[in-house]
Amino acid sequence: MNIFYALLPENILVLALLLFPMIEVLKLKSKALPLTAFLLATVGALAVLAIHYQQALEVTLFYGHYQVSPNLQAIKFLLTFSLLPILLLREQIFIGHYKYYFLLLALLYGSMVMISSGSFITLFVGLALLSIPLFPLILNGPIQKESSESAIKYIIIDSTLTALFLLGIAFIYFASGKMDLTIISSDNVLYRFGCLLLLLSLFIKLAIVPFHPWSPDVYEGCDNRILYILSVTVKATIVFVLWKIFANTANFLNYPWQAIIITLSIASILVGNLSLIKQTSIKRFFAYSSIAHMGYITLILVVTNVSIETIAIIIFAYFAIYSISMLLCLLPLGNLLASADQLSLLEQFHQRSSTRSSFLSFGLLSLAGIPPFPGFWIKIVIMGYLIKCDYTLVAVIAFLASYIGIYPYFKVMGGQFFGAIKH
Amino acid sequence: MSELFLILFFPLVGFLINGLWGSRLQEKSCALIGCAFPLLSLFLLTYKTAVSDFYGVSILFTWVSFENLTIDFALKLDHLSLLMSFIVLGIGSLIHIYSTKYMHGDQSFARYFSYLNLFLFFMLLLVLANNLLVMFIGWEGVGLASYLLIGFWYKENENASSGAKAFIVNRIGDIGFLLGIFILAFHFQTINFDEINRAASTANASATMINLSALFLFIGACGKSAQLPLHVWLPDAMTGPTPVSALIHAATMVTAGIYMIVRLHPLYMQATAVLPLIAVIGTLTALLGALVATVQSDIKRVLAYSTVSQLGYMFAALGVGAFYPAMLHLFTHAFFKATLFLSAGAIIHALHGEQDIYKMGGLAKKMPWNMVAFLLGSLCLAGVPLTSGFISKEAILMHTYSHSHSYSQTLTILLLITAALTAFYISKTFFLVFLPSKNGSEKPLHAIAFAMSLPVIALAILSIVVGLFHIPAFMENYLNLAKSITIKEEAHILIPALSLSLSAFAIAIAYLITVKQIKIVPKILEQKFYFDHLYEKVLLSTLRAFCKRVLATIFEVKIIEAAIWSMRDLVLFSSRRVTLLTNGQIQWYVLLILMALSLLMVWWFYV
Amino acid sequence: MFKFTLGLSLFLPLILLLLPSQKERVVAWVNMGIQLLLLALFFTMLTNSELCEFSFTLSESLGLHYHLLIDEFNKYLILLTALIFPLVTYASIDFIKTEKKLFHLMLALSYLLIVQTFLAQNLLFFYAFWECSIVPMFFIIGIWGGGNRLLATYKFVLFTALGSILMLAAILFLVVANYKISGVFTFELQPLLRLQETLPLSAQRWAFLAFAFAFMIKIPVPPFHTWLPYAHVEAPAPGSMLLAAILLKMGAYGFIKFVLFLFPAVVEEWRLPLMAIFVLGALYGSALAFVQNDIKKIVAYSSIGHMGILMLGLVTPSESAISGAMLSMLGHGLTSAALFYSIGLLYERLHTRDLFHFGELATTMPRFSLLFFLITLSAMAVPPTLGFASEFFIFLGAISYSLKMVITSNHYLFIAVSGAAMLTILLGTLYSLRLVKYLLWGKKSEASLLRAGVRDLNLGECSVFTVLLLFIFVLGIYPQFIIESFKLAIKGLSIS
Amino acid sequence: MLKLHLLFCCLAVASAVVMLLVRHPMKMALALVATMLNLAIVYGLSGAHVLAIGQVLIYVGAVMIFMIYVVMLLDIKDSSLVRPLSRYLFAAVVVLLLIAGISYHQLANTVTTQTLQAITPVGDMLSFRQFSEHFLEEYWLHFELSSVLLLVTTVAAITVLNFKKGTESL
Amino acid sequence: MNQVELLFYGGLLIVIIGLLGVISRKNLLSILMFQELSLNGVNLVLVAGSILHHNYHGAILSFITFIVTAAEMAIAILILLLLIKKRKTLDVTFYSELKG
Repeated sequence: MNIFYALLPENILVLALLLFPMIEVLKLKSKALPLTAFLLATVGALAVLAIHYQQALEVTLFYGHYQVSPNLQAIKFLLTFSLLPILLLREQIFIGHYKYYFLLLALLYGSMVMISSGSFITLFVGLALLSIPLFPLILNGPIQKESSESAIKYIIIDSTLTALFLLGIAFIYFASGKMDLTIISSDNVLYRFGCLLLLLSLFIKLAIVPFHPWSPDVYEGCDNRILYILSVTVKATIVFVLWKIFANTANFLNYPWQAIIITLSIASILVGNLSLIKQTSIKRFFAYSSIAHMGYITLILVVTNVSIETIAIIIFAYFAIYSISMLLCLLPLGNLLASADQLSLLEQFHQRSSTRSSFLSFGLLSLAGIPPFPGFWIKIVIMGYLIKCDYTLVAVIAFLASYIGIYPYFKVMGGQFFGAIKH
Repeated sequence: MSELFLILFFPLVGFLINGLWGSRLQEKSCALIGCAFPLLSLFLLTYKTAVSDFYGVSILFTWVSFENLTIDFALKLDHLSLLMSFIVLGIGSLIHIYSTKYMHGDQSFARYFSYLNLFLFFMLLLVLANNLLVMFIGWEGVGLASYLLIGFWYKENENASSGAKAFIVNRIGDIGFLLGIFILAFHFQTINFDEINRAASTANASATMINLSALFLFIGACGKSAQLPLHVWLPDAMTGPTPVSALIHAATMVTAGIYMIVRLHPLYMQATAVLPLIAVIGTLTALLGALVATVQSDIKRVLAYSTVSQLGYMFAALGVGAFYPAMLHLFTHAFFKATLFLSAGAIIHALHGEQDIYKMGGLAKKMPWNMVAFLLGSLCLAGVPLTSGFISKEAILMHTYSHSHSYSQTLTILLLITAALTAFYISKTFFLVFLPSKNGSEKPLHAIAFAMSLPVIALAILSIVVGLFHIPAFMENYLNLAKSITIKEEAHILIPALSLSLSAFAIAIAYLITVKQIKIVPKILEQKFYFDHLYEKVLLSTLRAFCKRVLATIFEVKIIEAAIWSMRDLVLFSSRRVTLLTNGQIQWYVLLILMALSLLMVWWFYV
Repeated sequence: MFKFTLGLSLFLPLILLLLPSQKERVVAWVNMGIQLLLLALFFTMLTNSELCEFSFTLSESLGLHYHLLIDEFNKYLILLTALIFPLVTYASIDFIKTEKKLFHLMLALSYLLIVQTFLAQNLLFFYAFWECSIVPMFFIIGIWGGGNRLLATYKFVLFTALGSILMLAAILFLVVANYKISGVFTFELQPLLRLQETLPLSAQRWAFLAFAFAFMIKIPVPPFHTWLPYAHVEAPAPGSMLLAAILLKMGAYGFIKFVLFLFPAVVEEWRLPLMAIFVLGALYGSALAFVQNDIKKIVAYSSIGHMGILMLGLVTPSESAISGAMLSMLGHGLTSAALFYSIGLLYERLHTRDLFHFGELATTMPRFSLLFFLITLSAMAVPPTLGFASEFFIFLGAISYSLKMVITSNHYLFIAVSGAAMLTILLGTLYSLRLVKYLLWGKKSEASLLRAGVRDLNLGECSVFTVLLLFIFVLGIYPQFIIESFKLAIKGLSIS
Repeated sequence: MLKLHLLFCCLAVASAVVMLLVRHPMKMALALVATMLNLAIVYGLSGAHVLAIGQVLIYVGAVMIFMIYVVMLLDIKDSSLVRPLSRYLFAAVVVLLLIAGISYHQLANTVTTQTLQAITPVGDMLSFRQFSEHFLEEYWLHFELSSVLLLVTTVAAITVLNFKKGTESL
Repeated sequence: MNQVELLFYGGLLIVIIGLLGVISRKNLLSILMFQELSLNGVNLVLVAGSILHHNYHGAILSFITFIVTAAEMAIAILILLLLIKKRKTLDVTFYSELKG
């Protein structure tokens, strides 16, 4: 019975997944049913997760393929909890229809599976479960021409990603014969090959610099809520997976790994902030800012002289704050972006509705990392730990790169009050 | 001791009353208040000196106290400052009475009297100061008051600019003064006069420090008393009302420099390197002042340049260490120069503002009293025997002659020449103004009120009286300043003889010239030795050009702004390059992934 | 008492937020009333001189203590802020026409942030409030500014942000170095002070550079000053009053607290270049002020000149120089606030800032010209004013220090530097007199827009001037009681 | 035994190359079917019968049929078919040759050393009974997960199908 | 050159051909086909691993890959159908409006 109990949150979601098609089958017409069902399922899952966390349930099931531990439950809690507020966005496209909630649940389920995966196989299936629901969600963006283009782009990138991910797993399996996440050691060339491919495929999903071009196009095409999901839930899961794979193999991160991760993340902060300046579309603006933010958090993977739990807490805090800032930015916009997606829409936004524009400016300021807002404190913590394992130069470069970002955030925020958002 | 502060603050009260409510009171009451307060402090001063000698230091409050230096706001009254305050208050009150009539009808009458009272307050502060800082506060305050008074009729632009010029040149001097104060404060850990004098004479004071501080204080004195390099502001200061020139640019303010050096004469006795410099500059200024005065056409400019040359005399005396003769000359000069200025004022007032001496003439009969006063003043200035000017000038010449230094002989010769020149130009002016001549204007003269001629006459009498009844001897032991020169015997006969003959010869030539109407004006003198040109065209315009072109444009825009804009362009350029990475082609993205993969592999395996 | 005042300043923006936005006058008067109350509270608190301290630990592991302390250095700066802000609010009542409530909100916000920056003893909170004080200023210049205000705001934000980012890196570096040595991860200033002995000099140099760079931008020391003229010309009158009077002092205050205390060895080692930079900056600023035609630019460049001299005072290790610098912080604050207020008044009446469009103000606006002349006196450092007192002490300290250097190690450069510094007095006189000449005296130039109907100052405006002038002259005549309180603070700097 | 393996592997690679060269999508689809069948035979030869059947049923049976169905819908004049090669071809060839070269150079010695010492007859380890026994005994969670995946795919397919711009009738 | 080595290099080669095909072809359908091909290549490597280490993980993973690829291809082809209906073309260069 304890398997069922250990997997209770996932099982609740599966139950909901099964029940949702019944709405179509039984042709139930009530509008509110899908939303209430979705909320029931998620709240139930959250409650169970909280209970697990309370009991500090620690168990590995299925011969190590599936782990459950307080940390992981807390992370799942964060992911589901950060998903709920986005539903407030009342956009007219496919709102209230059971398929939309079904796909959200599937996405959630996929991320839970990935989080608590013990072996590469569960990881692979979780990744599939995470990406497949996203295809139709992206397809149903505001402008049909753009969203179909971004959907096809997302699919092609995603299938190459699964190919590389599988190749990585194949190489590791070929070298070690075991599918366990924890047995990686870098003495053998095959391991290095496999880990390189694994790391890169996950970086593609995180849109770290050399692999980032797909994300602005996809963000531009898709709907506001999907933009939030793509940038917060999906990326949080991926970062936690990266943390699971690469953080606990302490000896693993010797010279070349740290250098690669540092260069890529610094490059992504730089590119993210640089390309913010010339942006005219709001969604692309958020895409590049999420690239820059991923750059920050990947830096934490390099910190070795600190216990793994602290890194998990930092990542947890980072994504909590990042989701709050994104919510502060997206909720005030509401259905403003339904039709056009130009930054110029924001001019004189303050005159139109002062409360919403102040929330938007709080969000932007915390994204930019201006002190009293949360975005700043988490950056300090990351940079502090970086300097603690004496990557001082890296921290300084990261600061300078984030400095470049201040101008675009201030420009957009100021634009609401001053009028013309020009360079 | 509190009466001393009372004396000091009466003019300030006058300034405040006139300044704040002056525009509401009508003219008569303003004049009353303006004159009352200086007279009040004058009576209080005389009453106190007569009743009980209340000499000594009185401290109001400590201005600042660091651990090695405490400066307090203190006043000190001794023979020297008593004498100076008598000059200041005496001549001041007379001029106040004079200007009640002179400024009659001017619509900012109250403002004029408030400025005058402010000037008296600062001058008293300067004179009664116990330490260099209080003196410096008076020093700057006097400069400020002169700026306000010179630029009093601010409607015309050049009045304001000449006021500004005076204040700027004074500030240059004041910077030197400040440096002197700092050096003294550093070396002697105090800036009170008597402590400095006592410490200077002790052995451990380092000669370089004394010389340096003496030099810088002298620069300050030059600025204030219009010596050679910094004398340009005095002639331009004539744009102010004439009583102002009389009070400030003849009697009181310009003498501040000499008073300061006499106050610190033990220090200067030690500063052996600086004294010759003072003497040389003094003589040169005297010579230059006299030369330029000869060619001036405006009566006030003539008197201004004569003040410059007389001050040169006093500095020459100080240079050779004859402190007492300098003070004596200062004392006498104050009176007769005030008379000359006031009578000149009366003349200008009478001729409805006409200031060019070549256009005046034949005033002897029309203004007899004025003529007498002007005559007496010019006699003193020329150094005719048994006038006070003669006594003080002779004293200075005798001291410079018997000063045991190689250059002192040449100095005496130069000073004698200047004495001759002084006699020449003052007599020329006298003859031109008062002797009947055809180009005099026939317009009816403006009536001279009694209140204007009374001070003129009083000052004339004073300037004669001061020289006669052995007042100089009484003053010598009263001030008991340090004496370092013993007069050579032959000087007693040689010097008076020489100066008398030269001045008589000069007066004769002057008479000849006025009769023949010969008007020769050498170019260099015309241009006042190109000093004005030097300051205006050369220094100021180059500074402005330098700042405008070099600093403002090249440095500010070209270098700093360009650097910032280039950084901005770099950022924008790189941001364009970066956004080009996403060119929409899905195959380009996959290619990018593979390229990154290959690069990382190369880095991984081969680096 | 201390907690109550801090609490009140904390809730000021909130109170304003709740007020209805139509009734602007109510908002203005409430804002001003509370600020006056705060001024009174601060004044009473500071005079009875019990050490006010308030600390609240946010997170022990990260060493984040919200620690506020009034010490000798920020005591008078707090008073200056408390004095200037009611005047700024009063000025803003008639200068700001649009969005009044938002402006008062911004003022209250910047009041809160500036007071917290001065009080913060914890390096991180200091940095946080330092960086956040940019935001209200960004809005003040941006929304109510003049012509190309956008360029000005962004230049201002980017310049100060760049400096503070480097400072943040230096703070983190110091804290972690302290953590490595003493095992305690804390942002508090006191433990970091002990760091001077242990940290190797090369590391100290880098940290010093980062800190000094950040403060030099804020003070505007010339190579990094180009944001100031833009910000001042474009800012509305209350905004530039606030900017000149208080924000520049934050840079100087930061320099004392975090550079002189943290890196005395490096300051000792690089004393000459630092003095040279500051003096050159002062000369550069005053020289440029001499050739500007826009009166606001003149005053802006003049404040660069004054701040350069102030910094010279800070760097020389003599007691008189440092107390002179502290005095000149107050002096310059008061004078520049008054100057910008007067320029604001002129701009509001004549809508021009070109120097040659004025003339003959003495007759048309006699009260204004009298007060304006008195203020320029203090700017020119004429004796009875505070400007003179502070510059006198600074130069006294500078000259006596350089003379000491000449005697002890016959190092002649110091004399050259402090001698050159004296020239700023001359330049100061030049540009102030030029300003006064074209504004007050002279005939109404034909280009002048001076219509007959220019009204002179009313009672309120005069009272603003009189308050400022009162402080300038009283402190100028009797600076002793301020210098007394600096005595023991300067002992902390352990200088001769 | 080895020679058969070699034969069918080369056939698979050959048909992959043919896929690259051929122009018309129908020919490409058929070449793909050929490679998949060859791979199925290789699986069969090496004993993984389940995989061979899976390959044939799932890949060739389901996916390829669907693809061929779409190929029929393509109109021949479509620009992507007239000039099929994209402009990144040359760059792609260079990069992939580089990757192949590096991986071969690095992997050559490690792979051979590893395979040499582990040559044991496969036996019926991967036969039907053994494989399914193990699959359902150790991996039944993944079996369930893939069933959930298929459910999600069907619903996703339905959402894509009745995709009409902005209407509720999803 | 034994059986496992052959499968391993064969698989790798097929993957590389697949990736090459993805980039070189302009037609979306051919891109999908080549991705399909690369996934098959990976399966081959997995089977080689499973044979080498004599355990089932590789084989089971390749079996699950069948399912996942089938799922993905299903949706991908459906979207292709949609594109054909809406945009009448499958040329990749036409699907590049979103840029910058």
